[in-house]
Amino acid sequence: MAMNAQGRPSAANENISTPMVETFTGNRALVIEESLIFEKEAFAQTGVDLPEPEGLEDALGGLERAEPIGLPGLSEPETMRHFVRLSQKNYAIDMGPFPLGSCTMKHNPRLNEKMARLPGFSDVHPLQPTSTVQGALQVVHALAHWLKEMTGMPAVAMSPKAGAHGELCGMMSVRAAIEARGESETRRRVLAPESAHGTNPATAVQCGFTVDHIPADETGRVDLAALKEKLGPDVAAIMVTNPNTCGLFERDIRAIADAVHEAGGYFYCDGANFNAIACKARPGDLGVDAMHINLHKTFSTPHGGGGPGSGPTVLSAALSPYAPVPYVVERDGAYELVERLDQAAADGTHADSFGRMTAFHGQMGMFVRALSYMMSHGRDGVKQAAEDAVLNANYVQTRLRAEMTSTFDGYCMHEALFDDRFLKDTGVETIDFAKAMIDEGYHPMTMYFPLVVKGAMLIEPTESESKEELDRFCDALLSLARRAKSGDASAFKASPVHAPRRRLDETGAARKPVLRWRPELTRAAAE
Amino acid sequence: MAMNAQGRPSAANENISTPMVETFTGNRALVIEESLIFEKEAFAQTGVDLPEPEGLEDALGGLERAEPIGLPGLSEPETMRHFVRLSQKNYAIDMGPFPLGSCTMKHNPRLNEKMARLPGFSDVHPLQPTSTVQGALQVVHALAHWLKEMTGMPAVAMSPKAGAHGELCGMMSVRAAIEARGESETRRRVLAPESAHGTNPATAVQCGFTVDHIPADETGRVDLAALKEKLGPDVAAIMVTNPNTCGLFERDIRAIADAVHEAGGYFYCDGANFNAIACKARPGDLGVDAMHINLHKTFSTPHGGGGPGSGPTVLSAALSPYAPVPYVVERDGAYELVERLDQAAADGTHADSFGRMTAFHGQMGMFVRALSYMMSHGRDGVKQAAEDAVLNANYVQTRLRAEMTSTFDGYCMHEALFDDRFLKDTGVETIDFAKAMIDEGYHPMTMYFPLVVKGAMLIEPTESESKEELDRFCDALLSLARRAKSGDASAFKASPVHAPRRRLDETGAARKPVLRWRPELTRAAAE
Amino acid sequence: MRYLPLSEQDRQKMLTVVGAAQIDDLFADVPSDALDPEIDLPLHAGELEVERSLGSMAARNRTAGEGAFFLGAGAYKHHVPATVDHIIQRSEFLTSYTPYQPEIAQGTLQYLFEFQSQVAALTGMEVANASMYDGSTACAEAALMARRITKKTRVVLSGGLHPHYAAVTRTNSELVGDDVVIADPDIAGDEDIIALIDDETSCVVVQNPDVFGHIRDLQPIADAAHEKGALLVAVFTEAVSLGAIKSPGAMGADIVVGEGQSIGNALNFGGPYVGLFATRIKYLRQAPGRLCGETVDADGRRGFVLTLSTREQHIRRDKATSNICTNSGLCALAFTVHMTLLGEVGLRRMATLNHEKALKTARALKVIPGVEVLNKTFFNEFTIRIPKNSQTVIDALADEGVIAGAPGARLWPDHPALENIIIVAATECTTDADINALTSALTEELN
Amino acid sequence: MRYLPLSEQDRQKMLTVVGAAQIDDLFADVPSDALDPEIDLPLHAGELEVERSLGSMAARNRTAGEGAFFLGAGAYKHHVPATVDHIIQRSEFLTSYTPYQPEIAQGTLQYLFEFQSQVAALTGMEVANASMYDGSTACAEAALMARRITKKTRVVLSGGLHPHYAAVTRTNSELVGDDVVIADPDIAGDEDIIALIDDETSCVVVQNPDVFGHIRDLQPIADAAHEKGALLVAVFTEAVSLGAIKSPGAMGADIVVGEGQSIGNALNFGGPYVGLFATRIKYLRQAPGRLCGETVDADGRRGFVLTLSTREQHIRRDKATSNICTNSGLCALAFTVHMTLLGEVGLRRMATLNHEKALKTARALKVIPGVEVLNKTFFNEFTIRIPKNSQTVIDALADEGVIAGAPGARLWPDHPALENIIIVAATECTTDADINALTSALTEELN
Ligand SMILES: Cc1ncc(COP(=O)(O)O)c(C=O)c1O
Ligand SMILES: Cc1ncc(COP(=O)(O)O)c(C=O)c1O
Repeated sequence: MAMNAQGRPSAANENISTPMVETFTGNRALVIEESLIFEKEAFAQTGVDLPEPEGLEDALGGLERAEPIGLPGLSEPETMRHFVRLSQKNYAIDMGPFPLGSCTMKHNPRLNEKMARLPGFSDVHPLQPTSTVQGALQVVHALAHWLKEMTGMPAVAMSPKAGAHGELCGMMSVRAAIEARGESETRRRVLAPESAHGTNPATAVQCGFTVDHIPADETGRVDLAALKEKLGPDVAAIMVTNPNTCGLFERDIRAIADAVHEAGGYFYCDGANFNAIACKARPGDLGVDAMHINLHKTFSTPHGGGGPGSGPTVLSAALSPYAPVPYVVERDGAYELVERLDQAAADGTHADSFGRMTAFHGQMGMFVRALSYMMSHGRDGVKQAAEDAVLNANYVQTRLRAEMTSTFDGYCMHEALFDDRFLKDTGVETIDFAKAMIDEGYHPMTMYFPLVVKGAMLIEPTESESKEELDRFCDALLSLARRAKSGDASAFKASPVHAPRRRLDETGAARKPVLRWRPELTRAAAE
Repeated sequence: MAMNAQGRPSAANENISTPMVETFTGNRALVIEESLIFEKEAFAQTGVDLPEPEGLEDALGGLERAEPIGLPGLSEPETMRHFVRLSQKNYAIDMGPFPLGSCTMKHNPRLNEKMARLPGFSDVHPLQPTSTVQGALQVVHALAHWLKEMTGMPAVAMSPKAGAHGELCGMMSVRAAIEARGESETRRRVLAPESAHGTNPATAVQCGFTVDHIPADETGRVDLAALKEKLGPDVAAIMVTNPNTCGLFERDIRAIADAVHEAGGYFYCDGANFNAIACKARPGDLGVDAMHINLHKTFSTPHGGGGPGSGPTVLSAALSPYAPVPYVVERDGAYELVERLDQAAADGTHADSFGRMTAFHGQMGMFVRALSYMMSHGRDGVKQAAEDAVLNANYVQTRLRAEMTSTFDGYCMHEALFDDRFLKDTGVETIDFAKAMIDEGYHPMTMYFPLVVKGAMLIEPTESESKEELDRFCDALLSLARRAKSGDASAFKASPVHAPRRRLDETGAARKPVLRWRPELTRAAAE
Repeated sequence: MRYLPLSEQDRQKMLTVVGAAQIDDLFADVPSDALDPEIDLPLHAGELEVERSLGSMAARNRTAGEGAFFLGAGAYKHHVPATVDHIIQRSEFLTSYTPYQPEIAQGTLQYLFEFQSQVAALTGMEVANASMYDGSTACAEAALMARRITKKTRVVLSGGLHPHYAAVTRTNSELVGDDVVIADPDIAGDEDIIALIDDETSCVVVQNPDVFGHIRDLQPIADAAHEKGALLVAVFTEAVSLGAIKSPGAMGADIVVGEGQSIGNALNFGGPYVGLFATRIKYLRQAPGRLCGETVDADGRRGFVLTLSTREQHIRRDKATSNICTNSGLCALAFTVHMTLLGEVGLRRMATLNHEKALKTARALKVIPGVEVLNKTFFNEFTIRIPKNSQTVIDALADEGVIAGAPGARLWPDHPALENIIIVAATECTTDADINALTSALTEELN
Repeated sequence: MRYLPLSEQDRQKMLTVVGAAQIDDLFADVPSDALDPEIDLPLHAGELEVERSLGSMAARNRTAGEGAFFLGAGAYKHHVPATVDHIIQRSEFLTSYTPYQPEIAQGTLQYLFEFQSQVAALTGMEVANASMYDGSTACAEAALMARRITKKTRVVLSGGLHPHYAAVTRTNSELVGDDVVIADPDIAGDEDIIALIDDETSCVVVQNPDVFGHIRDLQPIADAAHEKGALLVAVFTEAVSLGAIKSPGAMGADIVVGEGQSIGNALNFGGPYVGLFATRIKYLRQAPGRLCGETVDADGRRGFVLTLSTREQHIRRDKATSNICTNSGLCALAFTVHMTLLGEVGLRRMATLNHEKALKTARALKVIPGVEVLNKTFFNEFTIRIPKNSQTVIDALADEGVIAGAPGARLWPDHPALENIIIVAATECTTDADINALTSALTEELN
């Protein structure tokens, strides 16, 4: 059965007709319907002007592409309009709160975009002679320095392309370390809480490990005693998110680290929630061996509707020898790029590198943005941001507790976790509540994650929200909660009604997948 | 009584309640309500980080500003959100057709924006030594060359800031020429058709002339015979728009020019509609003495919600001596800027310059954009654009004649003129029809202009619209016309219902003008 | 051609629908011998080609950000936050027309209302309009407005008014038969403009800080003008100065006009800029330009519309207060966004920084042998006298990579007395290195 | 701090509401000795200061657009229309999250559907996913997918596969216990990869054009692979080549992966790029990454959603087909916008221009004494052999302002045989002047 992103079914069977005034065009003033580029009968058009080829004799060896490709082309005005109209069907941070727990949707400064577009950064090739890219290498080196300082870790691998790739980097280092110890056959088990993000178990398996669960205690944290039970000579590592996915700081983090180290395992910390503690506390002081940092969360690079991200991974002294190539080293003012394993071995810093994770040197475009953000904020600003993020989350948690049921008592860190107990017997489910938020002008919070909490609603406002904005947000949610309790379930089931689309049939989408414009038509049209 | 932009009352008295589902926030999903920056209680905030002043002793002579100013400051995320939310309440070319007759709302290429932002153009000061701005002067000179070639006129004044300013430039030249002839006391009358754009008579008066009307014939054009009647030794000039504001080409243009010249007057041609004939016909071949060109219409520089524009004005040999300073001359590869009247006199090209119209040298930012457009299109593209613009207008005119009444028979040029006869006895007025278009996702056409046509609807699609887009547009208008005739007037009176706002009370706005946020509050808040 | 959506097939189909055999049937009214002339211009070109040729022109200009730069005199090099340029490029702002259909133009209308409110607060006046072309044309319009209000025909311009502003105002006022008196420039800053005001005077136009940088107390001038039934038109070319100096409104001005480029807008070699225009409510109906006002919609929700258009050309035609139509909308947006980021706190700090940079520059210059700083008071711009022709020195320094300021010889060609002065401006962008570059180059040049 | 909306008063008020005395009450769970460590990093800075320091770093890099540039080998210098960069900077695209709430993410979802459709058409495959990180990681995922499908554990990599791609694929496949065979690079283009395929082989991975530029007929390899129950994974690093060369789908590939940077994306010193991933419907449920599918909403209107997420980590966790979560969404948008502008007509012409520039470059190089062009066939990239160490020559030419290509010595440090080869790429941006600069500099260097 199809699931929505948060692991809950969403069929559009509640066919409550909209009270909207119909129009001939189907448009609603500024909400304009837009067809697919493939439906515009434009297979003979183009929106670029290129010079006439000279008609030289080719050297394609008789393998030229004869058959039509089936790619529509639109003039520039049509193209602009097509994508502008599409964009207007999206919600975005620049429009309002985007309180997705665990996603850290914070403000994306445009200065970052401007800096990343300096030709000196954007128009540089990764394989240019290093003498011609000293400034680019300087950026990588400077960012690495900021990350190491902020985390208190001795090394950082810059090439991972996103958080999950950073997890891969960290766990590959663990795997390499264990192999170096000759224990690769015996140490196969990785422990992770059930509340972990899906990428954690998926990563462990991709590194050839098996996954076993760490039980949680009633306060939403790792159950230290139970963890110790689970530890043993077959445990390669634990993967713990801190602050964890319930928005809580793992109080026993040092004891956890000690226990794991005692058992001969490594401590992988999922750093997706680093925004809560950046410049407030350093993983390096807490016994962590590896942690990825989502630059697209903590350090303000835009999510871009799903990516690109960047996941530099800091490593402890124990794991740093296994870090991937390439990496940048500075020797009296000059920056060098270490790409070769023999160089690495000689160079010493990452003597037993496990190899290469990606072509080239990582997400340079994101590095520039993150560095621009860090320089702008400085250590004082980053710390203030962490404090404001935590304060905002607690403010929302406190205000919403008036009508909603929060899962754990006490303060939270950067995100506030609620469950669906307050909706009991209302006929309204978490997903209905979330969809009703859409009509009110808000993006829903993360739903049904972490999986350990029934009907979870995980709210992360980040530091980018003003008090005024948070108050409006809380007022709206409290009103919805009251309406739900007043027994107006049908309104929730029908929602959203004001969005460009009402609820979509995800079950149907998965049952008969249509994943591209009908190829037969493409071909026909192209011929 | 207040008038709407096209000279018709628009009171919001038809208080038909919307059938919309109410929300607690007043937002409707992606349509988000936004308060004024002044209402955010942010008089002590700022969204910029500036270094600490050193605290030097000032040299302000005791005139420092002590009292609070009352300017709110918002953090960067709040600022971004504020203006993004506002922007989403606008319609724009990039969203769909903007068929405002006489306004030439065509595609604005982003290449132009990119070029105008090259630091070499945007970060250059108008008073730099000319040796340091040769490239900037080259742009002015190159654009002037394109304009003279396309119009077949010997001279062009580049400094006018918009079309109306160009009219001023042209009529000032006329005034100067007449003074040079010693007739400034006698030649005081300027003739213009009633169909003329308001800027024409306003400009004439600003130049110290009086305005008299040129009668039109039943085909919507200047009545040549009647014009000759009106001509005389007291006539300084005629101001005729060609193609005219009914979207028709003045067939007798040469006869008109001859008649005026015979009478000792000059022929000012309003070039706002030049898009219809650019590279198809040259005003210089038709007897024109002066014509402004709206770069923000014909040459694709963006309207920007009301400006900035640019109105270079081409001049005949008879008027070119009186052109304003400054202007650019090229002497063997080097560009010079003639700013002084004595230089101009010596230089000879504009020996009797009437002086200066503006500080500095005109709308450089617009020059770059227009030149970028011209180079991209080339003479062939500009001509094709004129042909497509005229074809699109005729296509729309032909299709809409099925249900709507077009004012004149035969072909039109770049815009199609309709009137409200097809709405007779329906209870629906031109303005109601236009507002209903808004719900259908379209910006209305120009209404109630030209004034000579009752309930005028002037539709200018421009060459930027695809056939597909025009067909959708026509289908929508034809459906509305049929609905109007079917007697569904109340729906029209109630429209728009889907827009961010319904009809606004313009009458009330003018009766008790509120033109700024309440100052007393500003002051209070600031204190 | 990439900007043209119609395909050849489309054109044929459409010609058939309109019943024309070929396109030129639609151009039948054009004299046939004038149709399709030979035009000696290039054919269309791709983006890459256009970028290369315009790029090469851009590369021939020395940018303000490139090194030591002390040129002001009506346009100023300030830092504009990236947010500003991002917002003004949003399709919904950039590619919309004048907000004549308020139901789908609230974005433009609300920022215009905010712009008017900011300008009114900044100038200390009661109302402001939705912008003019630039400071100089706003100045000319102010003189014409004063004429309409006072029904008098003599315009008195201070010698401290930017010479371009004076020239533009004269051109326009003389057209309607006014006589225009321009006081002699007083570089020492002791101009006695009051003496020139008489009973025929419609207005006296005074810039503050004046073009030489002197800061003036406008109150006495306002009082004198009012006594004679004339209006005081206060002018500024550096909007940032209003963050440090007493507002013209507080010093009795009746109309305040100025250049808004400094806030949110780039130098752009002189344009587009944004003219600020503010006045007192009692004079409102004589004001030129667009006005945005608050109102309600059919559901009673607050909204904004263009209002009092009975003053404007499109309604009142030959009785209009001005012929202006298109104004500087998008530049006004840039102004509003930047000012929203600054707020009072940021503007005041920015002003202080500008003043301090100028103080340091003046301090560094006045010790150079031969250089005389003429100002007792100034904001971020002041005047020096040197023993050589200013244009010659400016050009020489430019070759050394230093843009030293605005030469009197260029701004006042017919005032030999001003031949040897340079107007020097500093802003928050000025660095100590810039100041050193200037002083050493000038020292060099002068001995 | 300009990014933080809370004022000090706000913070105080909010602390009161949450019932905390000071902010650190909220951090009580953090070991107190670890709280608020000394951190040796700079304090916050203004935009101007940040622009200056990052600007000076940028100024230290030689840009591709600056002069003669013939470097490809996995990343290519193409012209990207201004429209592309404008659209991807729209707030609604740039600052939105993964489209998990389809009702307010149709913009992202529809372009992803269009992207998938374009990629499928371009590769000649039945389905494509919503993007991977880049070509190299897509290649590694393809090998893992082949393993899941065939249940075999031997991965055969062509010697013509980009060495970085080979390294990444090996790293990942070996982790799950596969054995990875990499054929020796055959610079002449006569590699017999078929000989390496056996019954244990899960897939054979072949790049076309290969890293040396040779164009290969994949059909025989596909047939041989299928015979042994192995899959053919076809790889490309230059997406533009698909506008000229027979599609991998038409030559029997089972999985097609490649780098999409060439369309719509800048060089960016190596990232972010966009990995393209396409396959046959029958293998769909083993595919990694997000998929966007068509459906209807409650009113029956067409809409799009992320679908088949049961393959993905957030649902299937340790049974997921991959751990990928964030992908290259915005780069995919850039690809889609540029491809929409190009269309088939534009893409084919762009490809022809690229090929012709390469033909001219090869023609000019092969007459240089000591230079040997090794390719019989190529698209926009080919390989030359020179009598000197390639890295040395490349560095020397760089000092002359010419970026001549990718040195074999750098890409294959452990293959002395490849020490003297250079991989030379040309694109539509290459000019005759560039070619002349290259030939004269190289001639110079070689004698
Ligand atoms: C807790 C956690 N871990 C890991 C990830 C994966 O990061 P990415 O999406 O950058 O691969 C995420 C992001 O959703 C996350 O929230
Ligand atoms: C016919 C006509 N003339 C003159 C003008 C004035 O041009 P601008 O708005 O650029 O001052 C316009 C623009 O609306 C116009 O349509």
